[in-house]
Amino acid sequence: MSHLHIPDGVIPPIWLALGFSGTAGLLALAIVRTRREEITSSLSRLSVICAFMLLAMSIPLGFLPVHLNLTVLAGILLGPWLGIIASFIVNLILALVGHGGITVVGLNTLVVGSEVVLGYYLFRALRQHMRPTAAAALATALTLLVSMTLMIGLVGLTQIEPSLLLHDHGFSHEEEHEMEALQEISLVRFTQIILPISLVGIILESAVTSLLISYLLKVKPDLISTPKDEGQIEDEQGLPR
Amino acid sequence: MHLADIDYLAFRGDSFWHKASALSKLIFAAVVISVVVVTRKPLPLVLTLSFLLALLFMAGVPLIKFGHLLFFPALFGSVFAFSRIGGSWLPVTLVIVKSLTAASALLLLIATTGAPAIFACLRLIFPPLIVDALFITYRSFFILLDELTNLFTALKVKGGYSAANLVLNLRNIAGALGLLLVRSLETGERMYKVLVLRGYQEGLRFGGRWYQPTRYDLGPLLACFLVLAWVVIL
Amino acid sequence: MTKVVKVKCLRHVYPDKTEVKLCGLDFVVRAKEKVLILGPNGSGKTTLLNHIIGLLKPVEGEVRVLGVDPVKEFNFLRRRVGIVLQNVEEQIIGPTVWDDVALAPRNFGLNPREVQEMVETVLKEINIWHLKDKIPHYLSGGEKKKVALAGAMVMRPELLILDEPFDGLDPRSKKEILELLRKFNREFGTTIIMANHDVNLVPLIADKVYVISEGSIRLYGTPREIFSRLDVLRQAGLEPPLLVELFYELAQKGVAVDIPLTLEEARRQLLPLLCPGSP
Amino acid sequence: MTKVVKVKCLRHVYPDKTEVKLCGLDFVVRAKEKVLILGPNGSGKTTLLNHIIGLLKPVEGEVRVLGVDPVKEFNFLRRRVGIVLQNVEEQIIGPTVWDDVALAPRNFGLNPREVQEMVETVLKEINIWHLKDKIPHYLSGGEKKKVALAGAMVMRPELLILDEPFDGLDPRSKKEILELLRKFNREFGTTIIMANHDVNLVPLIADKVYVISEGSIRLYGTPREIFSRLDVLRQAGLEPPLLVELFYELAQKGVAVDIPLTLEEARRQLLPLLCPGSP
Repeated sequence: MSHLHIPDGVIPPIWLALGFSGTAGLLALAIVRTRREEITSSLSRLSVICAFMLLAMSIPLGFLPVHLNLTVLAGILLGPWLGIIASFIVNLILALVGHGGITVVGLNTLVVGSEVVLGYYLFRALRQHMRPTAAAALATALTLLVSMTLMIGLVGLTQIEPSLLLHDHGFSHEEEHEMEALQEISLVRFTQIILPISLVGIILESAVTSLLISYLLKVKPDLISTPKDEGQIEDEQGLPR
Repeated sequence: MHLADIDYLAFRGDSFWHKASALSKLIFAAVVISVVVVTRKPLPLVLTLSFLLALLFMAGVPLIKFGHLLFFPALFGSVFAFSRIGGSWLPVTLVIVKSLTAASALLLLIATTGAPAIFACLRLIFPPLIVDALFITYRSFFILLDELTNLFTALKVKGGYSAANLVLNLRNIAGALGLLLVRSLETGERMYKVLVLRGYQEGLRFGGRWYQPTRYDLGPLLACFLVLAWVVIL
Repeated sequence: MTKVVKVKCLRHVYPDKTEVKLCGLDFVVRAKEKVLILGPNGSGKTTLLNHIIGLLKPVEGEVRVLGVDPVKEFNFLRRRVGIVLQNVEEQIIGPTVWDDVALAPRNFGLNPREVQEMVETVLKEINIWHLKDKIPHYLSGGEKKKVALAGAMVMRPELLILDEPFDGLDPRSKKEILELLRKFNREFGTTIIMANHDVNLVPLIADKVYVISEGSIRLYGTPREIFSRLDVLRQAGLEPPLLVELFYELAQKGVAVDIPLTLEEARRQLLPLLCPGSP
Repeated sequence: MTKVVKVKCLRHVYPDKTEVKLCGLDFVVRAKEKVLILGPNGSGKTTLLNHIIGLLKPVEGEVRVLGVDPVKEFNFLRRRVGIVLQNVEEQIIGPTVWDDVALAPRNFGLNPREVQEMVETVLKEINIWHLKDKIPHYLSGGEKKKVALAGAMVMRPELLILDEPFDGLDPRSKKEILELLRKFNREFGTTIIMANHDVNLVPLIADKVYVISEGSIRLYGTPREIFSRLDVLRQAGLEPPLLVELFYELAQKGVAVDIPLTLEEARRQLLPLLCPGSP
């Protein structure tokens, strides 16, 4: 489960604000890093990968209520810093079409951004020990498991909201007590709803990421490299800076 | 996600709301969203939602076609609401109304405003690199969408896509996506060349005359006023 | 002869409300014919083909392919109709040439041995057996067209439909593809429908030609009949071949020549008129 | 006349170790010429153009454009050379036609009034002023070509480079683009270099033609000179126009005709030979 499909008005403002400030900080760092490298090349690559992610998400997979996200793939192809920018752009565009609330973009960027970064490093580490396709599958599965936990944690953290909501409207004390009692169970309930869908999603996502990496390795092996290697290839081509 | 359909609607429509400038519509959307986040009063929220639905109708947005864009936020809203609040209906309804209201406000914005005009306004708050990337992502999306459509047609005519056979679909879709990925990266390389040749400087000044106010801006501004008024009064 | 395709006064409305109408003459293709649909870009050629393939459903009008409605019987027709779409880059999906050509037979659930045999046969027929393990992405434009053609012909279709099959090909590749199409038509009796905007192809491949412009089927006939109506061709935004134009003008000046379809025909007519001494 | 471009025995090695060599004749373009590079797909046309543009750096050989090394003086040349690449879709980057055409002048830091004026002028010259607020993905192929041409011409370059500018265009759009190129050349003295594989274009646009095949510049000359060497053309995998071929054969049979470049020329030569009575 990559991004949170949480609509606006569910999560309390304080968390939204925290999400946005965290994202703003990360983005600022990422932009500074990107500008140190070759910006035109980064920009075009970043943009097509964002577009590709958006398209991959829009493909119907049949009857399943999940869609592809390909965040780990984005991490592998873009590296952590550009990957964070990509997370933000994709989330912003998704939010504009009502896929996840606009106020949740900050939090979502943090969740997806963590997937991109984690995916990138896991893939790099695992690649030393196994075939790249296996590394991609494993990196994706691990990353998504971590991010799912993160998300459930986040929902757990932010769940004070409904009771706040009730206080304001002067509901009876019985109802409030009922609420408090329900709080702990509710996280479990939420997990029960989300978990099966997420697991199917994780399996799909890992399989597709691995297949795509193997396709890329066959057709354009030079594209799966760290951004630094790329710069060297371009120098050889004599592309001007 | 119907990005392309919405884009089409934004460019072909010519209602009074289409004619207002992007900035005024963005302000209206921002006002509604802030109301959604901050207020807990049911009546103004329901009023705002009805108002938005009316505006969508008047702007010629086919709600039957884009209804799912409102339905999904409502669905996810209710998943969260039910899992946390349980059976009491009022707060659950409130959460659903909130998600619907916010989603309607965004739908009204993007179905009547070309994405480039919105991106151009975002220049006021975002760093140039991000805005440039938004513009080029938007353009790339449509270039690649054409390719993806062609890939799917090719799959269909070779019997490679059927609603029932998931394994077959996945295998073929992965192949198509692989090709699309390679093509995307190459498109990126070619765009890079084009940007270099045309002297790219950070901060593409795209977006034409987005900031020019028109008399139609009265619409969104009046709407802002109305929404704020009933939130404060009621 | 049996009618393989019949389209009667088609009207289609795209989701964006663009309307394409294809009335005028009926579009009829008989078994074993090679039919060329000529028309400028945007005249409705691809819309017509998409209806025949069954990808689009007409708002009005009738479409019959091999006796059935192509929208309702989409899956039935998929095994019987081979299709080469316009953008060859975006229809070669398999990671290798072999995989791509095997796509359709695998999708139709044939067993591996059959698939193996079919793919081998068609690759050899098209003379691209040596490419079988190549990655399609790195093939030349002409080779890609051949792979797409193999993918369309692998199921041995009765009807082969090609949208702009010669666009972007250099003369040599164009010739090779033309030769292959003629061969399939001759040896297996494959009916062929092609859409194109290049009038110079008419004498090279077409038995029958339909001229489409602005959503109307304007003209139908053999190449010779088509070339005797230069006015309609020009009106449709199509340039007649220079050789045809030259002879048309000569004929109008009173020289006793017919419109030639080939260089050979032109020479045979001119030589005796010019130097009576030569054979 | 000044040499605008000079390329001498080029050798390039791509990152994947493919080597492209372009030796043989020197490639020289003089000011205000319209030069066509003819060759089949894969013969090295695009590689040659990329070196002239400065996108590629030769391993061996010399490239001079407007007197400078295009790789070293890339920024200097960018304002003076307009470029239309093969894949027109991917070079329209702006969200609207106006924005896209304004891209280069804005990037080069011109003030908004100048930009406004330049864009307006070029859009009107190319007759696409009415498209100025359109979104690129709703344009037709021909319109996209024109937008790309506007983007290349907006800075009023001394040199305009086009890679396969007519691919996929129908006759009418082809004619319009040809007319525009001739106009720019005539009115502003723009030097034009085009790569193409369609021999039929030679008489329509080229002052000088280079024939490239298999990494070698085989032939150089005026259209008439090129057409008198049908053997080299055929060897290079290029089909001479039928009209040229007809007259070539007539001449070989002893008929006193020259190779015609246009229909008009052909008719003027034939008519007196056929019916001495007519004017």
